Amino acid sequence: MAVRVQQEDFDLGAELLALRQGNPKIGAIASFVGLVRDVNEGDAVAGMSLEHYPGMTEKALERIVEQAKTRWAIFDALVIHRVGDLKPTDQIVLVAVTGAHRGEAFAACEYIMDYLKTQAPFWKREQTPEGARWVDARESDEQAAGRWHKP
Amino acid sequence: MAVRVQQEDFDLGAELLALRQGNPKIGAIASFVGLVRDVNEGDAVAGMSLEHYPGMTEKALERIVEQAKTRWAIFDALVIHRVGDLKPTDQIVLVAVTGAHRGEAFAACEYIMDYLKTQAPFWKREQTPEGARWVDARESDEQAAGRWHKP
Amino acid sequence: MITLLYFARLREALGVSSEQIDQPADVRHVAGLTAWLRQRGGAWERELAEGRAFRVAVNQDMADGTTVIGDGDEIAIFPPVTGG
Amino acid sequence: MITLLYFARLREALGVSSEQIDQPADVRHVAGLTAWLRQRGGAWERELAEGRAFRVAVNQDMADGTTVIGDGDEIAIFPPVTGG
Repeated sequence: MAVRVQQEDFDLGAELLALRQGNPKIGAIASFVGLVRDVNEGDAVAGMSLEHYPGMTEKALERIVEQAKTRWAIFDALVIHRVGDLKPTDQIVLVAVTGAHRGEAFAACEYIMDYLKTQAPFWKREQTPEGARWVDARESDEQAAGRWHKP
Repeated sequence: MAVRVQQEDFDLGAELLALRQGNPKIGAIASFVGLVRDVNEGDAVAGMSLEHYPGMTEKALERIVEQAKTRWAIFDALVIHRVGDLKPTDQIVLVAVTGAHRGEAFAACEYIMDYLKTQAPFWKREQTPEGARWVDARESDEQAAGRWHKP
Repeated sequence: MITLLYFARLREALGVSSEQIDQPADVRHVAGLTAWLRQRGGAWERELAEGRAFRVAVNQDMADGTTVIGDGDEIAIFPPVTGG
Repeated sequence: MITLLYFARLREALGVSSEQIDQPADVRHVAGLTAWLRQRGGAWERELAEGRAFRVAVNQDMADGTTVIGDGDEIAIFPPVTGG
Protein backbone atom coordinates (compact mmCIF):
# COMPACT_ATOMS: atom_id res chain seq x y z
CA MET A 1 0.00 0.00 0.00
CA ALA A 2 1.20 3.48 -0.80
CA VAL A 3 -0.36 6.84 -0.09
CA ARG A 4 1.31 10.03 -1.29
CA VAL A 5 0.42 13.70 -0.99
CA GLN A 6 2.61 15.78 -3.26
CA GLN A 7 2.84 18.98 -5.31
CA GLU A 8 4.47 17.28 -8.32
CA ASP A 9 2.52 15.71 -11.13
CA PHE A 10 2.50 11.90 -11.47
CA ASP A 11 3.09 9.54 -14.39
CA LEU A 12 0.03 7.30 -14.55
CA GLY A 13 1.61 4.60 -16.73
CA ALA A 14 4.76 4.36 -14.60
CA GLU A 15 2.79 4.28 -11.34
CA LEU A 16 0.52 1.48 -12.51
CA LEU A 17 3.44 -0.50 -13.87
CA ALA A 18 5.25 -0.21 -10.52
CA LEU A 19 2.08 -1.21 -8.67
CA ARG A 20 1.64 -4.46 -10.59
CA GLN A 21 5.24 -5.40 -11.28
CA GLY A 22 6.39 -8.73 -9.90
CA ASN A 23 2.95 -10.12 -9.13
CA PRO A 24 1.66 -12.53 -11.80
CA LYS A 25 -1.45 -13.21 -9.67
CA ILE A 26 -2.86 -9.80 -10.63
CA GLY A 27 -5.58 -10.10 -13.25
CA ALA A 28 -7.21 -6.69 -12.86
CA ILE A 29 -6.22 -3.08 -12.30
CA ALA A 30 -8.97 -0.54 -11.82
CA SER A 31 -7.87 3.06 -11.69
CA PHE A 32 -9.28 6.54 -11.48
CA VAL A 33 -7.74 9.89 -12.31
CA GLY A 34 -9.40 13.15 -11.29
CA LEU A 35 -8.61 16.23 -13.39
CA VAL A 36 -9.08 19.97 -12.96
CA ARG A 37 -12.00 21.11 -15.13
CA ASP A 38 -12.23 24.60 -16.62
CA VAL A 39 -15.78 24.95 -15.34
CA ASN A 40 -17.57 24.27 -12.04
CA GLU A 41 -21.18 24.99 -11.12
CA GLY A 42 -21.55 27.02 -14.30
CA ASP A 43 -18.58 29.32 -13.74
CA ALA A 44 -15.30 29.40 -15.63
CA VAL A 45 -12.36 28.15 -13.56
CA ALA A 46 -8.93 29.53 -14.40
CA GLY A 47 -7.14 27.46 -11.78
CA MET A 48 -7.34 26.17 -8.25
CA SER A 49 -5.20 25.62 -5.21
CA LEU A 50 -5.49 22.63 -2.95
CA GLU A 51 -4.81 22.84 0.78
CA HIS A 52 -4.47 19.84 3.09
CA TYR A 53 -3.80 18.94 6.73
CA PRO A 54 -0.30 17.43 6.72
CA GLY A 55 -0.20 14.29 8.83
CA MET A 56 -3.94 13.76 9.14
CA THR A 57 -4.44 13.62 5.38
CA GLU A 58 -1.99 10.75 4.91
CA LYS A 59 -3.43 8.99 7.96
CA ALA A 60 -6.99 9.34 6.66
CA LEU A 61 -6.01 8.01 3.22
CA GLU A 62 -4.19 5.05 4.76
CA ARG A 63 -7.21 4.21 6.85
CA ILE A 64 -9.52 4.33 3.81
CA VAL A 65 -7.20 1.97 1.92
CA GLU A 66 -7.04 -0.38 4.93
CA GLN A 67 -10.83 -0.47 5.06
CA ALA A 68 -11.01 -1.28 1.35
CA LYS A 69 -8.51 -4.11 1.83
CA THR A 70 -10.55 -5.52 4.68
CA ARG A 71 -13.70 -5.37 2.63
CA TRP A 72 -12.52 -6.78 -0.72
CA ALA A 73 -10.03 -9.44 -1.78
CA ILE A 74 -7.61 -7.04 -3.42
CA PHE A 75 -3.82 -7.15 -3.55
CA ASP A 76 -2.75 -3.55 -3.30
CA ALA A 77 -3.86 0.03 -3.69
CA LEU A 78 -2.15 3.28 -4.54
CA VAL A 79 -3.42 6.77 -3.78
CA ILE A 80 -1.65 9.91 -5.00
CA HIS A 81 -3.22 13.30 -4.31
CA ARG A 82 -1.69 16.57 -5.37
CA VAL A 83 -1.75 19.83 -3.40
CA GLY A 84 -0.78 23.40 -4.28
CA ASP A 85 -1.63 25.31 -7.45
CA LEU A 86 -3.25 23.47 -10.36
CA LYS A 87 -4.76 24.58 -13.65
CA PRO A 88 -7.42 23.05 -15.91
CA THR A 89 -6.50 19.62 -17.37
CA ASP A 90 -3.97 19.05 -14.55
CA GLN A 91 -4.15 15.72 -12.76
CA ILE A 92 -5.42 16.01 -9.15
CA VAL A 93 -5.74 12.48 -7.85
CA LEU A 94 -4.94 8.89 -8.77
CA VAL A 95 -6.50 5.85 -7.14
CA ALA A 96 -5.44 2.45 -8.46
CA VAL A 97 -6.32 -1.01 -7.15
CA THR A 98 -4.93 -4.40 -8.15
CA GLY A 99 -6.78 -7.67 -7.68
CA ALA A 100 -7.24 -11.12 -9.12
CA HIS A 101 -10.64 -10.21 -10.62
CA ARG A 102 -12.29 -7.06 -11.89
CA GLY A 103 -15.32 -6.89 -9.60
CA GLU A 104 -13.30 -6.41 -6.45
CA ALA A 105 -10.83 -4.02 -8.10
CA PHE A 106 -13.61 -1.77 -9.46
CA ALA A 107 -15.54 -1.72 -6.19
CA ALA A 108 -12.49 -1.00 -4.02
CA CYS A 109 -11.32 1.77 -6.37
CA GLU A 110 -14.69 3.50 -6.32
CA TYR A 111 -14.99 3.02 -2.55
CA ILE A 112 -11.60 4.65 -1.95
CA MET A 113 -12.55 7.62 -4.17
CA ASP A 114 -15.92 8.06 -2.45
CA TYR A 115 -14.37 8.08 1.02
CA LEU A 116 -11.45 10.23 -0.06
CA LYS A 117 -14.02 12.81 -1.21
CA THR A 118 -15.73 12.93 2.18
CA GLN A 119 -13.10 11.90 4.76
CA ALA A 120 -9.65 13.06 3.63
CA PRO A 121 -8.83 16.63 4.66
CA PHE A 122 -8.27 18.46 1.38
CA TRP A 123 -9.87 21.75 0.43
CA LYS A 124 -10.14 23.33 -3.02
CA ARG A 125 -10.07 27.05 -3.71
CA GLU A 126 -11.01 28.01 -7.27
CA GLN A 127 -10.14 31.11 -9.25
CA THR A 128 -13.16 32.32 -11.23
CA PRO A 129 -13.87 35.59 -13.11
CA GLU A 130 -15.66 36.77 -9.94
CA GLY A 131 -12.59 36.07 -7.82
CA ALA A 132 -11.37 33.16 -5.72
CA ARG A 133 -13.83 31.00 -3.81
CA TRP A 134 -13.63 27.96 -1.57
CA VAL A 135 -15.43 25.03 -3.14
CA ASP A 136 -18.46 23.88 -1.16
CA ALA A 137 -18.80 20.26 -0.16
CA ARG A 138 -21.38 18.43 -2.28
CA GLU A 139 -24.28 16.54 -0.81
CA SER A 140 -23.94 14.06 -3.71
CA ASP A 141 -20.49 13.10 -2.40
CA GLU A 142 -21.94 12.32 1.03
CA GLN A 143 -24.56 10.17 -0.65
CA ALA A 144 -21.94 8.37 -2.75
CA ALA A 145 -19.97 7.45 0.38
CA GLY A 146 -23.14 6.60 2.28
CA ARG A 147 -24.24 3.90 -0.16
CA TRP A 148 -21.33 1.65 0.96
CA HIS A 149 -23.00 1.42 4.38
CA LYS A 150 -25.97 -0.44 2.97
CA PRO A 151 -26.17 -4.10 4.05
CA MET B 1 -14.71 6.66 -29.60
CA ALA B 2 -12.01 4.22 -30.52
CA VAL B 3 -12.02 0.44 -30.53
CA ARG B 4 -8.89 -1.47 -31.44
CA VAL B 5 -8.09 -5.17 -31.69
CA GLN B 6 -4.36 -5.71 -32.02
CA GLN B 7 -1.47 -8.08 -31.35
CA GLU B 8 0.86 -5.34 -30.08
CA ASP B 9 1.03 -4.24 -26.48
CA PHE B 10 -0.33 -0.78 -25.54
CA ASP B 11 1.07 2.09 -23.49
CA LEU B 12 -1.54 2.85 -20.85
CA GLY B 13 -0.22 6.29 -19.94
CA ALA B 14 0.03 7.44 -23.56
CA GLU B 15 -3.42 6.08 -24.45
CA LEU B 16 -5.11 7.86 -21.54
CA LEU B 17 -3.27 11.08 -22.27
CA ALA B 18 -4.42 10.97 -25.91
CA LEU B 19 -7.98 10.21 -24.81
CA ARG B 20 -8.26 13.27 -22.59
CA GLN B 21 -6.06 15.73 -24.43
CA GLY B 22 -7.72 18.93 -25.57
CA ASN B 23 -10.87 18.59 -23.47
CA PRO B 24 -10.77 20.69 -20.28
CA LYS B 25 -14.35 19.62 -19.46
CA ILE B 26 -13.08 16.16 -18.43
CA GLY B 27 -12.99 15.78 -14.65
CA ALA B 28 -12.79 12.00 -14.43
CA ILE B 29 -11.11 9.08 -16.16
CA ALA B 30 -11.99 5.59 -15.03
CA SER B 31 -9.94 2.83 -16.54
CA PHE B 32 -9.46 -0.91 -16.34
CA VAL B 33 -6.58 -3.10 -17.45
CA GLY B 34 -6.91 -6.88 -17.58
CA LEU B 35 -3.71 -8.91 -17.25
CA VAL B 36 -2.73 -12.52 -17.90
CA ARG B 37 -2.46 -14.35 -14.56
CA ASP B 38 -0.11 -17.28 -14.01
CA VAL B 39 -2.93 -19.28 -12.47
CA ASN B 40 -6.55 -20.03 -13.40
CA GLU B 41 -9.00 -22.33 -11.62
CA GLY B 42 -6.16 -23.72 -9.55
CA ASP B 43 -3.86 -24.63 -12.43
CA ALA B 44 -0.59 -23.01 -13.43
CA VAL B 45 -0.83 -21.05 -16.68
CA ALA B 46 2.34 -20.70 -18.74
CA GLY B 47 0.70 -18.60 -21.42
CA MET B 48 -2.41 -18.18 -23.50
CA SER B 49 -3.48 -17.36 -26.99
CA LEU B 50 -6.47 -15.22 -27.82
CA GLU B 51 -8.59 -15.81 -30.91
CA HIS B 52 -11.24 -13.42 -32.21
CA TYR B 53 -13.75 -12.99 -35.04
CA PRO B 54 -12.34 -10.21 -37.21
CA GLY B 55 -15.05 -7.76 -38.16
CA MET B 56 -17.67 -8.89 -35.68
CA THR B 57 -15.41 -8.29 -32.70
CA GLU B 58 -14.83 -4.63 -33.57
CA LYS B 59 -18.53 -4.20 -34.35
CA ALA B 60 -19.55 -5.75 -31.03
CA LEU B 61 -17.14 -3.54 -29.09
CA GLU B 62 -18.38 -0.42 -30.90
CA ARG B 63 -21.95 -1.31 -30.07
CA ILE B 64 -21.14 -1.82 -26.40
CA VAL B 65 -19.44 1.58 -26.27
CA GLU B 66 -22.42 3.20 -28.04
CA GLN B 67 -24.78 1.68 -25.49
CA ALA B 68 -22.64 3.02 -22.63
CA LYS B 69 -22.68 6.48 -24.20
CA THR B 70 -26.46 6.36 -24.50
CA ARG B 71 -26.82 5.31 -20.91
CA TRP B 72 -24.40 7.65 -19.14
CA ALA B 73 -23.28 11.26 -19.66
CA ILE B 74 -19.73 10.42 -20.63
CA PHE B 75 -17.47 12.11 -23.17
CA ASP B 76 -15.53 9.30 -24.74
CA ALA B 77 -14.40 5.72 -24.34
CA LEU B 78 -11.47 3.69 -25.55
CA VAL B 79 -11.29 -0.09 -25.82
CA ILE B 80 -8.10 -1.92 -26.78
CA HIS B 81 -8.08 -5.73 -26.77
CA ARG B 82 -5.09 -7.82 -27.70
CA VAL B 83 -5.14 -11.10 -29.63
CA GLY B 84 -2.47 -13.71 -30.31
CA ASP B 85 0.02 -15.19 -27.89
CA LEU B 86 0.34 -13.70 -24.40
CA LYS B 87 2.21 -14.70 -21.27
CA PRO B 88 1.58 -14.04 -17.57
CA THR B 89 1.71 -10.33 -16.57
CA ASP B 90 0.99 -9.27 -20.19
CA GLN B 91 -1.74 -6.72 -20.71
CA ILE B 92 -4.87 -8.16 -22.38
CA VAL B 93 -7.43 -5.39 -22.42
CA LEU B 94 -7.82 -1.69 -21.67
CA VAL B 95 -11.13 0.08 -21.17
CA ALA B 96 -11.01 3.79 -20.38
CA VAL B 97 -13.87 6.26 -20.04
CA THR B 98 -13.78 10.05 -19.70
CA GLY B 99 -16.55 12.10 -18.14
CA ALA B 100 -17.26 15.24 -16.19
CA HIS B 101 -17.82 13.31 -12.95
CA ARG B 102 -16.59 10.05 -11.49
CA GLY B 103 -19.89 8.22 -10.99
CA GLU B 104 -20.70 8.04 -14.70
CA ALA B 105 -17.11 7.25 -15.69
CA PHE B 106 -16.86 4.34 -13.22
CA ALA B 107 -20.25 2.90 -14.16
CA ALA B 108 -19.66 3.12 -17.92
CA CYS B 109 -16.20 1.57 -17.61
CA GLU B 110 -17.49 -1.38 -15.61
CA TYR B 111 -20.49 -1.76 -17.94
CA ILE B 112 -18.24 -1.93 -21.00
CA MET B 113 -16.02 -4.55 -19.34
CA ASP B 114 -19.00 -6.65 -18.26
CA TYR B 115 -20.51 -6.68 -21.75
CA LEU B 116 -17.14 -7.19 -23.43
CA LYS B 117 -16.78 -10.33 -21.30
CA THR B 118 -20.09 -11.77 -22.48
CA GLN B 119 -20.77 -10.23 -25.92
CA ALA B 120 -17.48 -9.63 -27.74
CA PRO B 121 -16.22 -12.66 -29.68
CA PHE B 122 -12.85 -13.45 -28.11
CA TRP B 123 -11.75 -16.88 -26.93
CA LYS B 124 -8.86 -17.76 -24.65
CA ARG B 125 -6.80 -20.92 -24.90
CA GLU B 126 -4.47 -21.51 -21.96
CA GLN B 127 -1.29 -23.55 -21.75
CA THR B 128 -1.20 -25.52 -18.50
CA PRO B 129 1.05 -28.39 -17.29
CA GLU B 130 -1.74 -30.76 -18.47
CA GLY B 131 -1.68 -29.26 -21.95
CA ALA B 132 -3.63 -26.54 -23.72
CA ARG B 133 -7.30 -25.97 -22.93
CA TRP B 134 -10.01 -23.60 -24.07
CA VAL B 135 -11.16 -21.44 -21.19
CA ASP B 136 -14.79 -22.04 -20.23
CA ALA B 137 -17.19 -19.11 -20.03
CA ARG B 138 -17.97 -18.18 -16.44
CA GLU B 139 -21.48 -17.97 -15.09
CA SER B 140 -20.30 -15.08 -12.87
CA ASP B 141 -19.59 -13.03 -16.01
CA GLU B 142 -23.15 -13.57 -17.23
CA GLN B 143 -24.41 -12.43 -13.84
CA ALA B 144 -22.16 -9.35 -13.89
CA ALA B 145 -23.58 -8.29 -17.26
CA GLY B 146 -27.11 -9.19 -16.20
CA ARG B 147 -27.17 -6.78 -13.26
CA TRP B 148 -27.19 -3.79 -15.68
CA HIS B 149 -30.65 -4.90 -16.85
CA LYS B 150 -32.19 -4.19 -13.46
CA PRO B 151 -34.56 -1.20 -13.46
CA MET C 1 -24.60 -19.54 -51.07
CA ILE C 2 -24.11 -18.97 -47.37
CA THR C 3 -20.79 -18.74 -45.58
CA LEU C 4 -20.30 -20.66 -42.35
CA LEU C 5 -17.53 -19.77 -39.91
CA TYR C 6 -16.40 -21.73 -36.86
CA PHE C 7 -14.26 -20.43 -34.03
CA ALA C 8 -12.17 -21.58 -31.08
CA ARG C 9 -13.06 -24.93 -29.48
CA LEU C 10 -15.81 -25.57 -32.05
CA ARG C 11 -13.44 -24.91 -34.95
CA GLU C 12 -11.09 -27.53 -33.50
CA ALA C 13 -13.79 -30.05 -32.62
CA LEU C 14 -15.43 -29.80 -36.07
CA GLY C 15 -12.11 -29.62 -37.90
CA VAL C 16 -13.20 -26.76 -40.15
CA SER C 17 -12.80 -22.99 -39.88
CA SER C 18 -15.04 -21.96 -42.78
CA GLU C 19 -17.14 -23.38 -45.56
CA GLN C 20 -19.47 -22.12 -48.26
CA ILE C 21 -22.63 -24.07 -48.87
CA ASP C 22 -25.86 -23.70 -50.82
CA GLN C 23 -28.62 -22.77 -48.42
CA PRO C 24 -30.51 -26.06 -47.90
CA ALA C 25 -34.00 -25.80 -49.38
CA ASP C 26 -35.89 -26.26 -46.13
CA VAL C 27 -33.58 -24.14 -43.93
CA ARG C 28 -34.87 -20.64 -43.25
CA HIS C 29 -33.78 -19.97 -39.66
CA VAL C 30 -30.75 -20.51 -37.44
CA ALA C 31 -32.46 -23.43 -35.68
CA GLY C 32 -33.06 -25.13 -39.03
CA LEU C 33 -29.43 -24.66 -40.01
CA THR C 34 -28.05 -26.16 -36.81
CA ALA C 35 -30.49 -29.08 -37.14
CA TRP C 36 -29.28 -29.59 -40.71
CA LEU C 37 -25.62 -29.50 -39.56
CA ARG C 38 -26.34 -32.06 -36.82
CA GLN C 39 -27.41 -34.48 -39.53
CA ARG C 40 -23.78 -34.65 -40.60
CA GLY C 41 -23.33 -36.85 -37.51
CA GLY C 42 -20.19 -37.41 -35.45
CA ALA C 43 -18.71 -34.25 -33.99
CA TRP C 44 -21.49 -32.19 -35.63
CA GLU C 45 -24.20 -34.12 -33.89
CA ARG C 46 -22.33 -34.02 -30.59
CA GLU C 47 -21.16 -30.39 -30.56
CA LEU C 48 -24.37 -28.83 -31.85
CA ALA C 49 -26.73 -31.01 -29.78
CA GLU C 50 -29.62 -29.33 -28.02
CA GLY C 51 -28.45 -28.12 -24.64
CA ARG C 52 -24.82 -27.68 -25.70
CA ALA C 53 -23.49 -24.18 -25.09
CA PHE C 54 -22.81 -22.58 -28.45
CA ARG C 55 -23.61 -19.20 -29.94
CA VAL C 56 -24.60 -18.21 -33.47
CA ALA C 57 -24.06 -14.85 -35.17
CA VAL C 58 -25.72 -13.90 -38.46
CA ASN C 59 -23.89 -11.23 -40.44
CA GLN C 60 -21.83 -10.44 -37.35
CA ASP C 61 -24.78 -9.86 -35.04
CA MET C 62 -25.64 -12.23 -32.24
CA ALA C 63 -28.61 -14.36 -33.30
CA ASP C 64 -30.94 -16.95 -31.83
CA GLY C 65 -32.81 -19.94 -33.22
CA THR C 66 -35.52 -17.78 -34.79
CA THR C 67 -33.16 -15.49 -36.71
CA VAL C 68 -33.87 -15.64 -40.45
CA ILE C 69 -31.14 -16.83 -42.81
CA GLY C 70 -30.86 -15.70 -46.43
CA ASP C 71 -28.63 -16.03 -49.45
CA GLY C 72 -25.24 -14.38 -49.02
CA ASP C 73 -25.37 -14.43 -45.23
CA GLU C 74 -22.29 -14.97 -43.07
CA ILE C 75 -23.18 -17.30 -40.23
CA ALA C 76 -20.72 -17.94 -37.42
CA ILE C 77 -20.97 -20.68 -34.81
CA PHE C 78 -18.77 -20.48 -31.74
CA PRO C 79 -18.53 -21.25 -28.01
CA PRO C 80 -19.56 -18.71 -25.36
CA VAL C 81 -16.99 -15.93 -25.44
CA THR C 82 -14.14 -15.68 -22.94
CA GLY C 83 -12.26 -12.47 -23.67
CA GLY C 84 -11.40 -9.59 -21.38
CA MET D 1 -1.62 23.18 26.62
CA ILE D 2 -3.68 22.21 23.61
CA THR D 3 -2.89 23.06 20.00
CA LEU D 4 -5.66 24.40 17.78
CA LEU D 5 -5.37 24.30 13.99
CA TYR D 6 -7.67 25.96 11.44
CA PHE D 7 -7.84 25.17 7.73
CA ALA D 8 -9.16 26.54 4.45
CA ARG D 9 -12.19 28.87 4.59
CA LEU D 10 -12.27 28.75 8.39
CA ARG D 11 -8.59 29.67 8.63
CA GLU D 12 -9.29 32.72 6.46
CA ALA D 13 -12.52 33.72 8.22
CA LEU D 14 -10.97 33.43 11.69
CA GLY D 15 -7.68 34.96 10.62
CA VAL D 16 -5.57 32.36 12.42
CA SER D 17 -3.98 29.13 11.27
CA SER D 18 -2.81 27.78 14.64
CA GLU D 19 -2.68 28.70 18.31
CA GLN D 20 -1.64 27.09 21.56
CA ILE D 21 -3.86 27.64 24.56
CA ASP D 22 -4.23 26.32 28.07
CA GLN D 23 -7.13 23.91 28.19
CA PRO D 24 -9.95 25.98 29.75
CA ALA D 25 -10.84 24.58 33.18
CA ASP D 26 -14.42 23.60 32.33
CA VAL D 27 -13.73 22.28 28.80
CA ARG D 28 -13.53 18.49 28.59
CA HIS D 29 -15.12 17.72 25.21
CA VAL D 30 -15.12 19.06 21.67
CA ALA D 31 -18.55 20.64 22.17
CA GLY D 32 -17.25 22.50 25.22
CA LEU D 33 -14.27 23.77 23.27
CA THR D 34 -16.32 25.11 20.37
CA ALA D 35 -18.71 26.77 22.85
CA TRP D 36 -15.72 28.35 24.57
CA LEU D 37 -14.34 29.58 21.21
CA ARG D 38 -17.72 31.08 20.27
CA GLN D 39 -17.47 33.30 23.36
CA ARG D 40 -14.67 35.15 21.59
CA GLY D 41 -17.47 36.76 19.56
CA GLY D 42 -17.30 38.17 16.04
CA ALA D 43 -16.17 35.68 13.40
CA TRP D 44 -15.78 32.99 16.09
CA GLU D 45 -19.38 33.27 17.15
CA ARG D 46 -20.55 33.36 13.55
CA GLU D 47 -18.40 30.60 12.03
CA LEU D 48 -18.73 28.11 14.87
CA ALA D 49 -22.44 28.71 15.49
CA GLU D 50 -24.68 25.68 15.98
CA GLY D 51 -25.85 24.46 12.60
CA ARG D 52 -22.82 25.77 10.70
CA ALA D 53 -21.03 23.10 8.70
CA PHE D 54 -17.62 22.56 10.25
CA ARG D 55 -15.66 19.48 11.24
CA VAL D 56 -13.37 18.83 14.19
CA ALA D 57 -10.48 16.37 14.37
CA VAL D 58 -8.76 15.42 17.63
CA ASN D 59 -5.21 14.14 17.23
CA GLN D 60 -5.84 13.74 13.50
CA ASP D 61 -8.93 11.58 13.87
CA MET D 62 -12.38 12.84 12.96
CA ALA D 63 -14.23 13.72 16.17
CA ASP D 64 -17.68 14.79 17.27
CA GLY D 65 -19.04 16.95 20.09
CA THR D 66 -18.63 14.19 22.68
CA THR D 67 -14.96 13.46 21.92
CA VAL D 68 -12.83 13.98 25.05
CA ILE D 69 -10.06 16.59 24.97
CA GLY D 70 -6.91 16.32 27.09
CA ASP D 71 -3.64 18.10 27.68
CA GLY D 72 -1.29 17.96 24.69
CA ASP D 73 -4.04 17.26 22.17
CA GLU D 74 -3.97 18.62 18.63
CA ILE D 75 -7.45 19.82 17.71
CA ALA D 76 -8.22 20.91 14.16
CA ILE D 77 -11.32 22.78 13.03
CA PHE D 78 -12.11 22.95 9.32
CA PRO D 79 -14.89 23.06 6.71
CA PRO D 80 -16.28 19.88 5.11
CA VAL D 81 -13.58 18.48 2.88
CA THR D 82 -13.56 18.99 -0.90
CA GLY D 83 -10.61 17.03 -2.29
CA GLY D 84 -10.50 14.41 -4.99
